[in-house]
Amino acid sequence: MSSLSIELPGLSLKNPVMPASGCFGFGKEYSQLFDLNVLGSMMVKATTPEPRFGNSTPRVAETPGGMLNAIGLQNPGLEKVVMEELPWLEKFDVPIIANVAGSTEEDYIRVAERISKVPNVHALELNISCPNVKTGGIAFGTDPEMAKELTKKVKAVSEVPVYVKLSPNVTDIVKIAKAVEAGGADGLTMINTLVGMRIDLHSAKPILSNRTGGLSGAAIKPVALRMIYEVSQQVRLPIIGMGGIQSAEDVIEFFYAGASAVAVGTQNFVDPFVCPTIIEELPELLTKLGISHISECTGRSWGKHEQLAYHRA
Amino acid sequence: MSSLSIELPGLSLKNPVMPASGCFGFGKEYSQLFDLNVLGSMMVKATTPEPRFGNSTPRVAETPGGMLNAIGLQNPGLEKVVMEELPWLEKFDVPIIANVAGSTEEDYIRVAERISKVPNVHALELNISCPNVKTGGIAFGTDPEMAKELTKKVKAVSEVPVYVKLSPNVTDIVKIAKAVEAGGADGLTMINTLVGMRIDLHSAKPILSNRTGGLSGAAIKPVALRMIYEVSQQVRLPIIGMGGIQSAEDVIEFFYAGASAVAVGTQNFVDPFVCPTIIEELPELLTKLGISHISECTGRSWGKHEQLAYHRA
Amino acid sequence: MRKELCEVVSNLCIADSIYELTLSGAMVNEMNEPGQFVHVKVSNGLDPMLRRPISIASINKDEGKFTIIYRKQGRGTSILAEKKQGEMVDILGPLGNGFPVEEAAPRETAILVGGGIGVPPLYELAKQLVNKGVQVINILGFQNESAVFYESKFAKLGETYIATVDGAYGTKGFVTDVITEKSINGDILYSCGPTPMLRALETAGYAPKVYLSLEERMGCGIGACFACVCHVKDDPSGYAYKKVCSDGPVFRAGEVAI
Amino acid sequence: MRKELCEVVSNLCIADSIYELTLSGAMVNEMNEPGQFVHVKVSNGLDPMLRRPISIASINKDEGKFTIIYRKQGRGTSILAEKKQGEMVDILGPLGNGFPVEEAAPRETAILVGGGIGVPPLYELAKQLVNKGVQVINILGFQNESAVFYESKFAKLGETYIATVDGAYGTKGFVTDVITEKSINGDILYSCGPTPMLRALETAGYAPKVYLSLEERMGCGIGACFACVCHVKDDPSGYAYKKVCSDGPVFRAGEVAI
Ligand SMILES: Cc1cc2nc3c(=O)[nH]c(=O)nc-3n(C[C@H](O)[C@H](O)[C@H](O)COP(=O)(O)OP(=O)(O)OC[C@H]3O[C@@H](n4cnc5c(N)ncnc54)[C@H](O)[C@@H]3O)c2cc1C
Ligand SMILES: Cc1cc2nc3c(=O)[nH]c(=O)nc-3n(C[C@H](O)[C@H](O)[C@H](O)COP(=O)(O)OP(=O)(O)OC[C@H]3O[C@@H](n4cnc5c(N)ncnc54)[C@H](O)[C@@H]3O)c2cc1C
Ligand SMILES: Cc1cc2nc3c(=O)[nH]c(=O)nc-3n(C[C@H](O)[C@H](O)[C@H](O)COP(=O)(O)O)c2cc1C
Ligand SMILES: Cc1cc2nc3c(=O)[nH]c(=O)nc-3n(C[C@H](O)[C@H](O)[C@H](O)COP(=O)(O)O)c2cc1C
Ligand code: FES
Ligand code: FES
Repeated sequence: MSSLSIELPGLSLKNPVMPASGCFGFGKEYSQLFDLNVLGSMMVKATTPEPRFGNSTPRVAETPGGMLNAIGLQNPGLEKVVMEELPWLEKFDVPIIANVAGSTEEDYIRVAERISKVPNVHALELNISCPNVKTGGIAFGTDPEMAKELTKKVKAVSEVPVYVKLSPNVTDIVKIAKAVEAGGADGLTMINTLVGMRIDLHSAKPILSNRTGGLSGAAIKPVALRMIYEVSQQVRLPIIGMGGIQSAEDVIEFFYAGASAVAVGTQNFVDPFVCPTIIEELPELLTKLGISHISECTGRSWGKHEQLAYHRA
Repeated sequence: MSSLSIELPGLSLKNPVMPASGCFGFGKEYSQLFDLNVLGSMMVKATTPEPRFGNSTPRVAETPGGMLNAIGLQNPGLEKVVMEELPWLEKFDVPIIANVAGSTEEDYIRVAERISKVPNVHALELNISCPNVKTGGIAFGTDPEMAKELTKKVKAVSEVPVYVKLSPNVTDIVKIAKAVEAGGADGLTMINTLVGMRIDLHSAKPILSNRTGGLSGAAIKPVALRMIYEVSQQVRLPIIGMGGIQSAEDVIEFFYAGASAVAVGTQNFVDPFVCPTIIEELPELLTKLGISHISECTGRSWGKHEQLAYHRA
Repeated sequence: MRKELCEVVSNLCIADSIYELTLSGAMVNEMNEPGQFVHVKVSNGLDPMLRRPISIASINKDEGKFTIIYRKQGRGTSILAEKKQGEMVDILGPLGNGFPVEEAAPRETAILVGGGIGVPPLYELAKQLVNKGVQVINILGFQNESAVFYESKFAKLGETYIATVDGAYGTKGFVTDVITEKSINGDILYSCGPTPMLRALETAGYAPKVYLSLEERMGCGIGACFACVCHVKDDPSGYAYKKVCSDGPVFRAGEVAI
Repeated sequence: MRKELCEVVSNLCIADSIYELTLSGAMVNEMNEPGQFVHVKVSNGLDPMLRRPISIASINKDEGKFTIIYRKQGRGTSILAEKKQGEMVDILGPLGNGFPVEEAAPRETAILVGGGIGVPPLYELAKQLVNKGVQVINILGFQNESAVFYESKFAKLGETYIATVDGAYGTKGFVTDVITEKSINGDILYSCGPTPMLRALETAGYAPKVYLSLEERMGCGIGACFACVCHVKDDPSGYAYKKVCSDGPVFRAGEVAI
């Protein structure tokens, strides 16, 4: 048995490391650099019912230890994702987590229903936390009642387990987590980006044409860890953790906080090989730390690891 | 007329740059390094009615581009601050902003009433946003109604203008800002720290003995800018901006976002001369940008500068 | 495309704030088109975090070297300017699609129009065109005299005109002023430079075929993050797009909205 | 106390992961007490951000140089280990209050007990004590043989015993085992090292006067941020405190809770 295999609702993963949604497209580009088969899973770009162009450029800005993005959920639309992007990924032995987005409840339901039927989609990630679109997105993720209702409705139509992606831009993330748990979510993914901004010194105008954007990268790691630490102690759902992960050490820190798997976002842009590198380094790091299986790390900072036998593959 | 002088409620400042509360003690230590008279103002360490020891150590942890602190409002208590610390500062021509903290409404009122009578205290900073204490602190800063009531009560006893320090750990910071405006605040200071966490790789325990702490430093700059940008467009109160400021360029960015003055926190630890350096560099930077007075920068990113004549000294 | 630690062969200041960095690495063998770029990690660690896209200015396959030319500007390029011979720099490349040399036939005339830090990729282009027997006319615009670089290198490859904004050197004004003044025309025009310049060239009709290299803020640099998209011109749906990093940075004039 | 760019004179690996960094700078003239420390900015910019506190191991006023010895551990000390001769390092110092040399009278015996990276500040202390005519006995504990450093330097100043945890070199066990085994006693004991070691020494009563150097995570390093406080011992109010950075790092045993 590998020290990295993980069982999560809908997902039998050879390892708990995957690229985060929006930071890896639908895998094609990175497949030119390494064999995608090494990945535990893959969170593909958000899909909406219709194709979207997203926001005007500039869409990214650098910040200290991080970056802002305001892509605005650009994607080729449900039809193309289901007919072209996902089938292309079938040649890899990688269960896909499809990121579901929209402006209205109906949008989410439409995408979830259809995309959850695609054979290599093993789970959905309900994106109720995108800060870069005018309607939908984060509005669902900051209101517990809306989050719960949406989760329920998506659960009702989805053929695969549903993970809900939480926004960190809330006063009480535990409240939202409990609401989506009550709505029937199978798991959580957290965190999406913090809303931030940069202003150009010379023009005095926001660098992003959308003005604000989502802050990601190493800078947000402590916020992600804190939220996972809090939520993992209050809900029973497994958490796929993300937010600033750069290294195998970071992965362990996320597990200690309470995560059962992790996703890597921004760091793919800095080092396109970050996922395979982390996957390669993890077993040795575990040995060094005297840990026989990575699942034993989950929640260790607050003493959860004793209860976790069921997580192992 | 200097290009840096600024008039704010209670504060006639030779320049708009000051150390942030908790990052400069009561000035004594830094006075060994430079003449405090260069400072526009000084936000001194939080004061509570009784002396406080604060949390156990470790109280600080480094994070990518930032740091966590969980000091827990350690301070010598109202009596000593009023009788020793503040009088010591009288030899400097620097109006002091006293940071007022507590566990209960009564605590805040007691400190505010007494400290606002000290001659060199020209304004209060109501700290309803400390994330590192079990009672009070952030609880007031995340509930609009409580924030408003507390502001009202402190205003009723204070002999100097009251600035309220906002917490970024909220879903809607504009709502809190409007509440304290309705409560009679004279200004806002923002932002306090984001709640974050780090876990030690070897012990698997949180690095901070308080487990979570407040994230400050460059990493949070984009979050601070975004919140100041949003709030400054929705309330009429002047804002003293802070969060990750490291340079004169950063100061201008905060003004563009909507700040009328700025405070520098964490960077004092990295470079104890950061405040005098920024103050020295600002006039030249303004010239380079073709700006004759720094107050013209306030809110420039959203077009406020035309209305701002009244801010000038 | 590969990620490689390339060794600094030299890093020279060749004009006011302009640096010429020559690197050696195996990726040279994959560099085929002029106008491609590399994505440079200027420092280990976080500060700064993102890679910087810089065009390939010159390729030397025999010696396994290539050159990039950049303006020292913000934090990233300032750190790059400090690199010393023998240091290793983390490079992702070659990236994108460059200028189509095959679109110019031998003995045809190609007009190469560069503005500021848009000049560098035209140098490798000029070399390859001349190699193929195409006649090149180079029109290079700079802010002022101290910013001029590579004039003599271009002059060796073909007629070369310089424009400076203040007129203290070369023609006063913009590259378009040179073209009009000297009544230059050709079979094909290639250009790289500031967007207003590219817009002017797109509509001016100085040549039947026009290729433009665009710039956009980038994340991944390889087509995965959707940071650098532009609209396809005359697209009724409004959601057709091209990525500057992987579909471009060079596009045929009229292909995308600039 | 001042902030100064100090030049690297040398930076040598002297034991497994242990580096000896010699710097030159005017702040040497302010270094009076052994046991003070400097606050080191290991890189420009953000990565890492905070300064690192490192004890002063040796002061050479004549040549305007001082030495610090550190274990390469995390990101900060790893970057420090890369510094080359001639590079400049941003140092804030000297900071804190060191070991009181004046508490030992000539011809008295001082026991110096160091553990691991607590050993360095004892070297300057030993020099100053010997200079004053105090007899020193050095007891230095290390993890294992490859971590041992400065043994011969200490031996030149006085009787020197080494303890290693695995016993492959010197006495097997802890520094306290050496003291017991050799029945060492003296008029004054100075120590720096891991907290459990300091605790053991505090209560053991090996000498009538005991001074201990503490470690704590720091922010400012100068007494302004309250990061590094410890409780004052036997304080009924519970809020009396000392700051390790500015009141310490050296305290008389019994003064603060460790
Ligand atoms: C395809 C392409 C080719 C390029 N070729 C060259 C070249 O050959 N020589 C050259 O000097 N410059 C070139 N540039 C521009 C170069 O990328 C920027 O000058 C550089 O990124 C600035 O980095 P900085 O750290 O100095 O500036 P900062 O302002 O500190 O950079 C902050 C962030 O903004 C981005 N950014 C800033 N300006 C630009 C810009 N003009 N274009 C894209 N991103 C920007 C940076 O990459 C970084 O992410 C090219 C850009 C692109 C897209
Ligand atoms: C007064 C004093 C004197 C010291 N003298 C020496 C010395 O002479 N030689 C030596 O090798 N070490 C000494 N240390 C310990 C040294 O400060 C740490 O080893 C160093 O900060 C680790 O930095 P890093 O970047 O390698 O580790 P990281 O773990 O990456 O550091 C992360 C953060 O934790 C802090 N930190 C980590 N370990 C310690 C520690 N043990 N004490 C305080 N802060 C820590 C760092 O300063 C930094 O802020 C001393 C500490 C203090 C307080
Ligand atoms: C360029 C970019 C695009 C993103 N697009 C999406 C998206 O489409 N759907 C989504 O749920 N999250 C999206 N995210 C958020 C990431 O999936 C991730 O939650 C966040 O970036 C934090 O992780 P990181 O710090 O490792 O990047 C995007 C992030 C970036 C940087
Ligand atoms: C060590 C430390 C102690 C702080 N103590 C206080 C405090 O007592 N009262 C307060 O209102 N804010 C306190 N803060 C918050 C700062 O005043 C400031 O709002 C925050 O650090 C963001 O600014 P910065 O990024 O420039 O540090 C403290 C911050 C730090 C790092
Ligand atoms: S930069 Fe990522 S798609 Fe072009
Ligand atoms: S480190 Fe700031 S008070 Fe000691």
